[in-house]
Amino acid sequence: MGLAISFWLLAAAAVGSALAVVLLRNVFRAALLLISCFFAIAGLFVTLGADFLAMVQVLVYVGAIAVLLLLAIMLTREAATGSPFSRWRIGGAIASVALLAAMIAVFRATPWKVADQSVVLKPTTAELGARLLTPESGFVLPFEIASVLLLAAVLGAIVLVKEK
Amino acid sequence: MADAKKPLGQGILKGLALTLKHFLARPIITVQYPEQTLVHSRRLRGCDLVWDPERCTACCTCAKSCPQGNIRIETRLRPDNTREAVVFEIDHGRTMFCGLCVESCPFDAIHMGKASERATYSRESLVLPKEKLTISPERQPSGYFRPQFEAELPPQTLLVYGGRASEGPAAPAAPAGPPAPAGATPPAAGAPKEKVGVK
Amino acid sequence: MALRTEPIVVNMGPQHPATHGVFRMRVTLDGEVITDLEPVMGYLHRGVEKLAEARTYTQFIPLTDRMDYLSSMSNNLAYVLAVEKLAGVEAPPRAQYLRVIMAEMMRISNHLMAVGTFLDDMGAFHTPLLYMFREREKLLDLFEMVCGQRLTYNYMRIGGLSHDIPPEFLPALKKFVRDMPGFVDEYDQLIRENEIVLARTRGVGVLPRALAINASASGPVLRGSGVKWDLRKTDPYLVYDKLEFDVPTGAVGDIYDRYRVRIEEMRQSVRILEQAIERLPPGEVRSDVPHLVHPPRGEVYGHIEAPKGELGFYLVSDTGIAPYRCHIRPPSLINLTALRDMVLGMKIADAIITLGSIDIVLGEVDR
Amino acid sequence: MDWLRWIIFVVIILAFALSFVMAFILLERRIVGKFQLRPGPNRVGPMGMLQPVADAVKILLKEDITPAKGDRWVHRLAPIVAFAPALLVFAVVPFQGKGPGLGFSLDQPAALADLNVGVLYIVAVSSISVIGMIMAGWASNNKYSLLGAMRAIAQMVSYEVPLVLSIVGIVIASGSLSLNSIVEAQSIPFILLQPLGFLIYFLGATAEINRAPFDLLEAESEIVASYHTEYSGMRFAMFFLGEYAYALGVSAIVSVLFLGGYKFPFGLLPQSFIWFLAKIFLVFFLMLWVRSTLPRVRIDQMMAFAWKFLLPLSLVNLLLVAAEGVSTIGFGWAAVGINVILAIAFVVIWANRFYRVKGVTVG
Repeated sequence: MGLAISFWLLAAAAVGSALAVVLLRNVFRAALLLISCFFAIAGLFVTLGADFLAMVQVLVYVGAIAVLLLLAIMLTREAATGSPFSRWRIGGAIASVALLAAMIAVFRATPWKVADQSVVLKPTTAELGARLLTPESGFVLPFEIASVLLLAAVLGAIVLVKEK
Repeated sequence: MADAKKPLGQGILKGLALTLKHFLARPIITVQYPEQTLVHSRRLRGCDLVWDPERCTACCTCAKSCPQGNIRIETRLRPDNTREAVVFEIDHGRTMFCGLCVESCPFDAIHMGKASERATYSRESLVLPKEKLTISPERQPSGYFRPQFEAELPPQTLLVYGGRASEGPAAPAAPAGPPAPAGATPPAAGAPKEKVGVK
Repeated sequence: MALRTEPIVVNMGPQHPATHGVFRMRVTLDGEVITDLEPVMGYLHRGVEKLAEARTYTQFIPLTDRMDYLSSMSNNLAYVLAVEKLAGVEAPPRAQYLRVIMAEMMRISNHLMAVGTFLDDMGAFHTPLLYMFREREKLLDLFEMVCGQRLTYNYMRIGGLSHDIPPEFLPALKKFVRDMPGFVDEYDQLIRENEIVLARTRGVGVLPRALAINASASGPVLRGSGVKWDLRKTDPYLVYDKLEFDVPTGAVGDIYDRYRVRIEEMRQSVRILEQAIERLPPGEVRSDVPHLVHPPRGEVYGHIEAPKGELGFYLVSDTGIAPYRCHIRPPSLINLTALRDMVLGMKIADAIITLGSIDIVLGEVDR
Repeated sequence: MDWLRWIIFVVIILAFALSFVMAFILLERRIVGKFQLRPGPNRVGPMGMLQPVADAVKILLKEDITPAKGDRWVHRLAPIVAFAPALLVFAVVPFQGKGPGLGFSLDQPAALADLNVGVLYIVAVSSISVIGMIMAGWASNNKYSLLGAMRAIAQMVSYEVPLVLSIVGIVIASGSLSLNSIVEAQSIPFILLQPLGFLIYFLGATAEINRAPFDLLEAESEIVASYHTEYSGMRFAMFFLGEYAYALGVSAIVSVLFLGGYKFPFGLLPQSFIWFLAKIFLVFFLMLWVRSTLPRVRIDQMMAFAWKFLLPLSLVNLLLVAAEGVSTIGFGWAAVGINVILAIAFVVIWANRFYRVKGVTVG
């Protein structure tokens, strides 16, 4: 019961702020609402019993990505009055509709596993770690590849900045 | 120039050691003003000018010597052919207490006051006519350019001696090196209020 | 799409915590880097030079107190020396020695304030400042003893001093002179080798030697750039030629050098004080100069090594009781003109401490 | 009755946080005053104890100003966003552990929620406050505020990295993300076991909460009051209290992670929240001591310090702890000896390297 109420509240908050992000003219406020959307999603993770994921959602999306986004906006001129790229409006609309269609198609095609009704709140961190890093689970290679990829990205960034 | 060969971080550590030493060992050096006061210099040019009508011959030297033109005098010839000041007015809000009038007075009729607490609520009340300029218990002259007063005033307390009086054999021998603790320790709350010297 | 960044123009002052008064800087920033700096002054202009024309020579002395209010005694001294030169009078020997004593006490007091506030600008949360104020208060006490006030002394007179010192002055000064080197060591322990101070100040706000000379800088700013120029040595006045002292100079001309020069000058001032106390002759402190001086027609430029640099008074006399024209060469103003060259390409935080290291007093800059 | 427990703890945490924040404000001024040979505020109440109250009353009576061209709503919300995370941190801080203690015994750890992702929670929550600062900096329509906010971002993003890496060492040593388990795991306080980690965490946290010598964010000599230049009255007070609440939070977290929280060192005395509070004061005193001695670093030096000094050292620390974890050394007294020596060696070597490199700090 409590979980259901919080789910609907968080879902409404997430959808509402997501809509506001798209519709607001003021980019800075849009970015702030994006943050609130991230929070709502973190809350949804909590209702699903994914505590680790919720914390990482806040840490990564709110603490890092959103902050960098805000930095970029602050460095932009006339951010308050809207995007200078509005003339690509039609193309943007087509792209988003296409993306939406693709996503709906994928959603419908995926065979979703439905958990049984009672969500048990138990620590997930250890299990996640085991899933990621034990040989049996088979995620070791992807995990390592991801880290190599990140390293390459970091090095690339350094090389790009280094020129002067 | 700092030596680049010294181990790194020792500068910061030395500073930290010094502040900690001060934190632990040094007494508080500030004077807790309303409870404690230091005795001013005997030559203090306080925020007052004191006028002695008995001695004044209304010669207006003070008014002429004032850089601000701040002393207003109107004089009158007495029947015995001497002069007296009918109006003698000083705007204490405008004077800069340079003391030139005191210095120039040939008859020692105007003195610097030794008061230092003269706050009022209005500028008008700072314009003092001659009735209010005379010597009174709260308007005492200081020894500025008046050696006859200077000798009677108490000696100044000096922070060099840790807030003690400036003369006499009691002046303590200097402990070599830093520092001289000054002032008494601040009174703890509720402790009897301590008076160092006079106001 | 071309990437371009726009500079921000930040207006610092006239009401700003770090501009030491009502000084204003229009700083153009590229991120945190200064690309342009335009000093704007005049907020404290009181027309002191014009006021001099409406005062007698003596009456102007208290107004000089209000120029560089952190070294009033030196202002007094520079002015009375100029007038004495103009009127052709000289102070008696005792007065000359006492003037040296006052000027050197003033130099210590001013440098304590300069270094303290400069470290404050660097963010050292008042601790060095308050340690330095501890000693400055003692000096102010001594000034109060001789002339009755702690800030605006009005102690020098044309042809001498207003009074002789009280008998208890010399013992107190001796005690101060004995203690002071220990305190200077304490300041050194606190900040001299502090790595943060070194990192912030070395190589920052550099005023090269040639530029310092061309900008007509003087005082610790010039000596920090490695120029051994001190009017006490190069154009001795009073009895400085009879006293032994060194002129500390810096090597690079950065902020650290200026800070070190000030600290070393304090030590040298203590040395001068020791000698001056020892040799202080008895006698009069004021030669027989009438209250209203009528100098002969002519013009004169008198200058001294004030704590902040060369303080000069240019006076023209038309034989009247007041100067026909008075012009002041304030060291702060001239040193300040080099600010822009020192800070271009630096970070905004460097500009603040560079300004602090020049040691300006707006009362003097704007007069 | 879970909800009853929650209400009780919310009240306890609020009372604890607010009273300690008040105490910290007073203590900071008194202690820094003592460092500077002056008494500090001692006028209001006995020993100046009512000074924070007087300040609060004064500040509440001030007019609440919003800049005319600022973003009104963002400007109003910013202090709340900046302040709230400071209180949220305390939700997972254990005041006393399960079992018998000094005076009374508990059947479960005294924390609002002993989250099993407690450490992550703290890191996540404390990274939110920067958004409040950005909002304030943006909405004030003031260049000082904007510069301050940009500094805030640079500072937060940089220092988060070594900060989290140093916590990972703790997590490896204790084998848990729950703060209570971390305290329980400290039969030897982690400050001895991981001195390098403590140094990195303390320096990083000092930077994150903008205290000297990393208080660039509110370098009043440069950018006046930074992001809260345009704030007044109640809203300014929230920023101000928030800063102290973070200082309290960091003191509490350092006590929990490195000093053994509510445990008396080496278990000589029974556990109690008293030790925890004492440790908080100790850490705070350390911050004040540093603040009253050191001048401020410059922005580029601060960034260099995070990336070129703290980050490599935190990686070294992580490697060291991990190696000890998998090897036979384990986390006993042998590790303490090795780590203390290695920590000093690494810091000295790396500091020399960092400091002497031309163009890094010495121009």
